Amino acid sequence: MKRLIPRVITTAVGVVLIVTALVVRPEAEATGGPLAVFDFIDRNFSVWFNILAVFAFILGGANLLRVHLLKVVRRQTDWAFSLVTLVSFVAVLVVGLAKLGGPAGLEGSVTHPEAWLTTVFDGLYEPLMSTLFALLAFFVASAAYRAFRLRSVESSVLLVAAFVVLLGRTPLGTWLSNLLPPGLAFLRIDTLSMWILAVPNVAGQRAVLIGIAVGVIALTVRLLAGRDQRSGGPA
Amino acid sequence: MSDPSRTGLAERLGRLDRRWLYLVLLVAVGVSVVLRPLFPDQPSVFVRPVFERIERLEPGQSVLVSLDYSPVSAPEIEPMAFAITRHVLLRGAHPVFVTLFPEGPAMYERLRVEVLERDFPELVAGRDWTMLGYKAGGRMVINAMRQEMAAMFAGDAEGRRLGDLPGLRGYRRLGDFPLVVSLSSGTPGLKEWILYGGDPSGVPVVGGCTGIGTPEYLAYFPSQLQGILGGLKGASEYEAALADRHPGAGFPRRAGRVMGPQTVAHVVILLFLVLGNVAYLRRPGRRQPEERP
Amino acid sequence: MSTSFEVWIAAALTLMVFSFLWRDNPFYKFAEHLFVGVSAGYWMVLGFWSTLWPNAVVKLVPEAARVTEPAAALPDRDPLVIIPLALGLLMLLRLWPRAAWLARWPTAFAVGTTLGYNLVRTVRSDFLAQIHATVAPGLVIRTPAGAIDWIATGNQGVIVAGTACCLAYFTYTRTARRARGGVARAGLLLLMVAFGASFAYAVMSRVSLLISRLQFLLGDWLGLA
Amino acid sequence: MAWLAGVHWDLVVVLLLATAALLWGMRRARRHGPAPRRRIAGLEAMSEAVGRATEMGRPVMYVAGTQDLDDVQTVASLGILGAVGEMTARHGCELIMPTDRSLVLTAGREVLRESYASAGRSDDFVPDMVSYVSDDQFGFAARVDGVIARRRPAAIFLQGAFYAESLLLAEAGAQVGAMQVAGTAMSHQLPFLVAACDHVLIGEEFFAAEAYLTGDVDRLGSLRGQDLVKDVTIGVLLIGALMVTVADVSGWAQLAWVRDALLAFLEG
Repeated sequence: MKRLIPRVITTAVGVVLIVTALVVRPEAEATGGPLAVFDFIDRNFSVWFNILAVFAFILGGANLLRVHLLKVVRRQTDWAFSLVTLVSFVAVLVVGLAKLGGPAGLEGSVTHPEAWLTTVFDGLYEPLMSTLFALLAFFVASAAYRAFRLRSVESSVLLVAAFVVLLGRTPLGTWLSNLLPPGLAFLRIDTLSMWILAVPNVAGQRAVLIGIAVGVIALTVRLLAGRDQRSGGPA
Repeated sequence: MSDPSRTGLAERLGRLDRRWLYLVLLVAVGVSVVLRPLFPDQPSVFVRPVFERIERLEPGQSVLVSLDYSPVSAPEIEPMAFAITRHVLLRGAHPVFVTLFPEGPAMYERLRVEVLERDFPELVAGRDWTMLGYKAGGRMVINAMRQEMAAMFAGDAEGRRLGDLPGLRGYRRLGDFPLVVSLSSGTPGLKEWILYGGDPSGVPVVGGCTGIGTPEYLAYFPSQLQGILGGLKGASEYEAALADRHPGAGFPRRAGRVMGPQTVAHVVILLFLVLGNVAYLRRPGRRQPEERP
Repeated sequence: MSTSFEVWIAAALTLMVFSFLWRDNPFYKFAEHLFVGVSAGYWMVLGFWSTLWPNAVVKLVPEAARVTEPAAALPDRDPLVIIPLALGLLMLLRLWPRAAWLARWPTAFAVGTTLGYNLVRTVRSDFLAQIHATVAPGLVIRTPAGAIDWIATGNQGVIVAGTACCLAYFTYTRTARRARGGVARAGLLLLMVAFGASFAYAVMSRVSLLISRLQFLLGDWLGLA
Repeated sequence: MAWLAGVHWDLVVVLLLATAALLWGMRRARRHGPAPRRRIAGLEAMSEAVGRATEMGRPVMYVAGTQDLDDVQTVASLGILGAVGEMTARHGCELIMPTDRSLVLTAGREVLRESYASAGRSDDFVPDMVSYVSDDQFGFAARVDGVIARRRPAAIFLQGAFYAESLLLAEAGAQVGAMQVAGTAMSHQLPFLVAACDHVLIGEEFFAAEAYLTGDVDRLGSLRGQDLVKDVTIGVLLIGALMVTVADVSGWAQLAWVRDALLAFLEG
């Protein structure tokens, strides 16, 4: 029983939603009858999932507090930094849940321009986020340096395609292309790089997407048919 | 076996600490952000037809320019709108603006203040250029304009009647225009102008789009779409062509200035690629794991 | 140089994060731990006020709507939100070992909804739509005037054949895979072209993020640019 | 029965045919044993990487993507996690799994508890091997990069749905010399992972990983069914494109009718 019930829940919910997606046409008016049930399911299950996900925050938040509190209490390495996490986490929770700084009481939006939460977002969150994002420029450079080598046929192809497109996006590429005689104009680097993106790249992306869809179908059928004796139950 | 000193260099390059790469990239981009260098640029095969089309306009002809973008993509598209508008006016032609985006009128306002009024103070709205405004409906708007401009627009955005607008005299439907320019960040935009405007009416369509969106439109080039400006690079190429052909005008090169640090970064990364491979090919024996601090 | 307190804070945080490029260090650790605390709290607050409050609390107790909007019309009561709330409570039973097996139910519900919602959408937009896009233009492309556009025709041929080759690469059964050896290999090489090209193409947008960060540091903060 | 007209019959047909192919593959595998499979280097590398981590006395890190449990890739990733968990349990190797979603935290713990139990090492299971960081993609990446720099895992598995943070995680791993196996169906992140990781499971390979790793007969059988579906797809692509062309060029009315029917079917 302990294993059977979760399996039944997964299968029932999954099958009902698939049938719903096959039957309901969102643009059409609900016509009552059997469709009313599917309409209800279509509108509500995703909301329920979201409620569940927010409810799970209790577990996530508890885990975050526990891990960092233990570090502080046990004076483990870097415990002082854990204190930074604890203080900032609790402070933001209080500021946000009590809607401090905005209109009186709990009225108005939590992201009101005058709310303290907005100040926290603009002053701390935003600069941290965009700097982390900017680190990517460096990581792109070092990944390119390491990976794009003439090691095998595959990595050479990767290198050449990347090289052509990179060069095609600079004035240098345009300048070099001008050295080509008119008869070889189709080899111009800017033309070539656009061609790579518009033709082989499209073919590759399409095949990847079609393959993924086949994988998703197989995963869904296996899990819903209960043919997937996963060690961890349905999940 | 090659010269030992060269092998030594190659070996050191191969085991180069990644932090040197970071430092070189940081300094190169940082310096170019401060100095804002302007690199010579030239129109590619995609941009040149757009430039030549507009260069061939007769004084007094009207061009339909559709501002199909929003503030989000303005950093890429707006320099194109500025450069093309300047070019059209420089040729003595008459731009007729429309927009299929609800944010389009705000984009036109920026264009009016920063280009029309600043660079062409002697020109007058309604007489030398026309803004018809925003209409919701995407491709349906284009369909209607193909039949009859008046069916969609009773007048311009400032309330002048269509019949009183000199820029639309003799332009009753889309097919009467010598050229349609769509500056587009998505849907509705360039694709709709090609499929519902250019293809059925035969009017030549050119356009500009974001860098990410470019490959999608290449399928229509060069027969259905006669030319396209792709992202900042396309805008920068156009600005360079404009400065080259009309050196006296002295317009600012907005995209060209941002392209400076971009180009520097690309060249640095290209250099890394070349150095990495030189080191790899010159190394004696098998590949060793690179040094990790 | 800027005189704004906020600009100085943002500049300090920016430098702390960039210091990770050198090595892990106390400044990065500070920024990292601050970021975790602030962002975790921020998302939980948003989750509470934008999902849990309107979709669960207000639907159970309509009067609660007046807490955030005193003038609001009271919505209908929807007692069925008890279901997700009950599932949520079951999840908390994980903390009590003897009832821990009940905590599997909410996970089972979550997995069921995921599979159910995604299958049909994937089949439509990733499977059928991609096949349609490949097949619909045919193999011969014409200009609007009716003449054959040889360049576009060639490109379309490459796309159709290339898609087929790449799909052949994903074959798992060994005998079938051997039979199409060369084709599958061509597919892999084509995938490598696609990956190399889109990597290089994305470099530009990643670099522009760095440029805007450096513009902030060198311009807004130091006043150099 | 007017509502029957609103049913997406083309999708029904596709789903029924695909399901039939998958069930056929499973039945065949049960009767005759699973068909021999081609090697997927990334999957062979996974157990090698766990062994290497054990020898070096350094942990294994598992990241199940950065999306919630409402993404199919996260569900697929939990299946791979189950197999990886059994490997680390058998080797007695430390496993760390930071998550950015609370639902993935609880589901990940359920999966690992089971795989440690089935490896006979229930006592080694510690709930805290799975931890929650932050729902923010970059807050999560900042933390994971820090953990990678400090704990220096010898093996890192990035399996699931990733966005821009993919390269932030993969480069941090490369810098400490970890052996990295990534797997994702996010086509726009594949180029970065291919560049930065030792092995990458591309798209469908990622969904096949669980079958390969567990060696389960039904799952391996369904791979055979997947191959059949792809063969039919390749046929539709080639024959369809050819037929559309012939219909356009020849102008035969009957063929034009077939072409329109096929395209209408594919349009959904």
